[in-house]
Amino acid sequence: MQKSRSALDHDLTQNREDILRMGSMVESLIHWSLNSEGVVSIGQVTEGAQRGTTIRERIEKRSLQMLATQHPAARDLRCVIAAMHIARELERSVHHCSGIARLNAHDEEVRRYAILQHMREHAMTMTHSSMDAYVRGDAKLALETAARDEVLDESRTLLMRTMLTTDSQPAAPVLLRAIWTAHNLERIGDRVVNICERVVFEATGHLSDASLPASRRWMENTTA
Amino acid sequence: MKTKVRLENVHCYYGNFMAVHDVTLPIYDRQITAIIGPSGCGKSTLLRSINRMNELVGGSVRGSLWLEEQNLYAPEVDPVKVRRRIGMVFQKPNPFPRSIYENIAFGVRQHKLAAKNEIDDVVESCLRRAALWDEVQHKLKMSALQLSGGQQQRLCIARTIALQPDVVLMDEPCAALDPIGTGKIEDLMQELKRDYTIIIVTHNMQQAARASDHTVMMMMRDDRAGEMIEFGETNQVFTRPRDKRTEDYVSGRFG
Amino acid sequence: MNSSTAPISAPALPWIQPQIGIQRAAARNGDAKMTLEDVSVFYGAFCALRDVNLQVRDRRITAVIGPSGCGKSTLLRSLNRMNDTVTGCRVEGRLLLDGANVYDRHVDPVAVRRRVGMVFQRPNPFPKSIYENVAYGVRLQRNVPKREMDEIVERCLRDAALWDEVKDKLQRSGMTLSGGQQQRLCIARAIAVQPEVILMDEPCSALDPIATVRIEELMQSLKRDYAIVIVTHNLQQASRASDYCAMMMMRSDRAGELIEFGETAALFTTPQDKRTEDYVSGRFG
Amino acid sequence: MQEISWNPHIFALSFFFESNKQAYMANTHTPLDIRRSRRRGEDIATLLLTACGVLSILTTLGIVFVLGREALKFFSSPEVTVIGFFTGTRWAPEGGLFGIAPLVTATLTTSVIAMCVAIPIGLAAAVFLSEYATPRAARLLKPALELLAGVPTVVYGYFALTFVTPLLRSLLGQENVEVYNMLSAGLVMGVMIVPLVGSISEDALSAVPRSLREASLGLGATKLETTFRVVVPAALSGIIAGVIIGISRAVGETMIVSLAAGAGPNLTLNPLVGAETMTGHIARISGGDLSYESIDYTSLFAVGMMLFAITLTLNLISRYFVRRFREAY
Repeated sequence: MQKSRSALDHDLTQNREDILRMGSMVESLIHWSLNSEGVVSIGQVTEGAQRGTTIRERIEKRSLQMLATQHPAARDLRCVIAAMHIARELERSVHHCSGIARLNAHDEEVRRYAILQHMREHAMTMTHSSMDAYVRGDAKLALETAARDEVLDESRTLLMRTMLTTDSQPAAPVLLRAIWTAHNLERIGDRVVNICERVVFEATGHLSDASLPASRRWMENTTA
Repeated sequence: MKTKVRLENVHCYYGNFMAVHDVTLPIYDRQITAIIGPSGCGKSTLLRSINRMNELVGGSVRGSLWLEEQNLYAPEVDPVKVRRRIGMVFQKPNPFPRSIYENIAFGVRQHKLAAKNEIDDVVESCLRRAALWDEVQHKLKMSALQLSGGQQQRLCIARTIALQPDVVLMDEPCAALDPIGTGKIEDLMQELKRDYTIIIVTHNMQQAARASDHTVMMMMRDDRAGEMIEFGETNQVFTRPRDKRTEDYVSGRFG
Repeated sequence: MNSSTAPISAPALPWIQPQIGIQRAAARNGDAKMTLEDVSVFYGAFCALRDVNLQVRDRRITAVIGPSGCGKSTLLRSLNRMNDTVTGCRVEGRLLLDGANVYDRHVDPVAVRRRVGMVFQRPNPFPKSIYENVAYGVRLQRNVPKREMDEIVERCLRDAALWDEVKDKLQRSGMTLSGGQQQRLCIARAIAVQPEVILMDEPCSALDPIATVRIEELMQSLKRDYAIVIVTHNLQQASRASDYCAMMMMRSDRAGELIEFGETAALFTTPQDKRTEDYVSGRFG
Repeated sequence: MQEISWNPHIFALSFFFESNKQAYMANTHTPLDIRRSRRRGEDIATLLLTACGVLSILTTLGIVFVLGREALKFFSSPEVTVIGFFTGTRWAPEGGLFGIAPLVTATLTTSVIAMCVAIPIGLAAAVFLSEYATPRAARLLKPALELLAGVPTVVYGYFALTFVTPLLRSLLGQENVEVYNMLSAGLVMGVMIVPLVGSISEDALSAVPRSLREASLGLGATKLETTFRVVVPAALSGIIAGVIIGISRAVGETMIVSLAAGAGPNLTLNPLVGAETMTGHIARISGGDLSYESIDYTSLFAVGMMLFAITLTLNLISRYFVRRFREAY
């Protein structure tokens, strides 16, 4: 008789699986949307974006039912709330990816920028470790992941600066596409930060801006 | 917040058996404090020790309970008077088998709380405050037993507040009621808390979560004595419990 | 998963033959086990329940909710003709169990009650030993050798998730158990006679949350074999433990009526009737 | 009401009430001193109730004391031995024979006969009233049954002597049945006890909660099965208590046996002949002209003591059964 609340547990697990499904989808979409080697099909990315929306809707519907019929409290309640938020953030990331793909599908020039490739790798690992933190309910890892967002911010600034100040300035369309791509990647990073905030919320019940060093320090103290 | 009732290292016994172990707890004035926990964890015992009701069934208390500055268990204290200042509402509605009017007037007369010609006013004001006046004003002479369960329970609350208590104890007041009756009692509690300090024992976690300001979580230890494992603001207890056992209990996962 | 080759809707345990009165029909999961067609219940001249149309599905949990006095219990007790014991009670309309009308003139109410078991609001074990409590219903039907009875008792107590707690004290009085255990004993007793439908009249209202969750989990495991109908005041319980939900309300002439029936998740998230919406969201009158 | 205006005491009180009314209206609390104060009424009541309790105990002790003292006198007189009292087969005070056995057997015989009548009929009536009778039938039947209990025992006695005995004699033969016989007395005594057993058992049966009956019916039991497998066992302790009280009543009954059972100690278990029971003997002898110091007189107390012992034993047995079969529901 240790299996009490199996219906709730079942739904929570389903939610968790859906989030992870979306997480790995975001990861591979980041990969494919800015792939320097292969030619990416916009159709595939768009389809991915649509699937993301579908999954997000599924999670929201399930969460709503859980709230109406299962009356989660304490951590369960936080799990449900967090899942809804995280799904929303992941969905946005998916749409960022489709934006990137649309910008660069026919332009290998932008894709070859090392700094963008670097940002891409970074966004992927951040997404990955935010999912790790989510699965383990690891607030510390979440905070570390959120801290790595700075790299993306700096990379974008660096890209803008180098592109605008260098002698061999690229043509305007390329320039704009590169900047927009960097912007999208940087936004994905922000989404990861938001996800990490929710992971911390789910684990500890405290909600605060994980991107601020002060709150990070405070939370590290409380979660340690 | 002012502390109305203070429990300091309270242990409750029945004979040699310790039913509650070492509870230290402030009950804040004009707030609703809920006591939750599984069956047999000593919730009711603790509640009944506050108005010395447990003495009637051979219970005893070690430690001290204070109503404001008065030690409730001091030798010069009269338990009957304690029960007048700390009223109690029971699980099953238990109106006297008399008219609605008499149910309230009885205690008022008994304790000479009002002159004869004022009892009508007192009955009306108590029924109004128990949100029952509109429903019964034309049938005050009707037997109280003909009321519905929820109405009976509100009558019992009216009867309790007619004695002008400081504190009202409620031992699962909604266990026998349907959601509508329960909702009315909960609304009433929010009204009453403007004037009274309320302590409620409940098995209904949703009720504790939505109706109380503070929550006490109790648990049975291995030696079958109940102990307090968490006390805090209700929001905190239900969304961010500190104790793992509280977390399991409020989220409905029991071993 | 239950193909049409399985002719019996309850598991064919060896100790009881199919009941007299009404023949069992083939059934699949989720099929209508009981069908109510325009059922009205009267106490004397007073109509307590008017024109209820409802399907109780096999191997599903159907919850009946509604405010006090709306006829929930009356409805439940009409399903196994328990209302017959009340003088002046009369049922109109058709109440079909596997297609046969339960209120047909030649149907024996005792036979109906063997097929449609009941668990009551307050745990009411007989003042006998735990063993005898379970054995009681089986003994009513035939003499069972001791060893076989032991097996039945153990199996039913296991099914009711009570065996581990009582296996060492089967000869103790059923009244010595805690409230939750008593209620599970009552469930064990009910399933010992192998009913096809189990009616539960607020089975958890006298229990604490832990015992309540135990009973709810038990219902989930029992629904693999039985159709369950539960009346409850606890909306949380109805929402988390049932598959289908029937919402009842009292009309202005004090007769109860069914105002909404549907899948539980739908009823709690998108109720069709305004009154249902008010009720499940806790906004009453 | 005129006086109120000038009585300063009442005036002060009404002022106090006034302030309290304000308190109700303003929802403020008047502080209440919770220290102990004397409540004379409470004390007097406690004293009175204690006195009543003590009185009943004292009465019992007094009876036992008087019985014991006189019985002791009896046993200490030279004509009597304790062994002879219990083993002797003849009771003839005029002949100095004090064997209690004839009186005891007569008491037992009449009581057994009475219970053979009272238990089945009483139980059946109880079951009928609580389980089967419609409310209307019960309303008619219960008073009738209780009326039976209100008939004076002397009427029963004459009924036995003038109706039952002739009936028995015509049925079983004049030569077989004596004019005074224990069967007639026992049968009528049984009829007398029916309402007692019946109403106590009926109370016990009615006290079995409806939920138990419904539980049984819900398991597919018929009404008869429910009654005899669930309701009666659940009410068993009450029923046994009723039966034991009935037996006590039978053992203690005097009028019927002294009228119908005969007036001579007779060691026999044959119900068709006459014999004298303990109570009948006491009634007959004490009605006569006895000196307080005579051994005949003290012998009555010994018999009384015996009677007391039997009833006490029955009560103890009854308490044991009530506890043993108590099925708390």
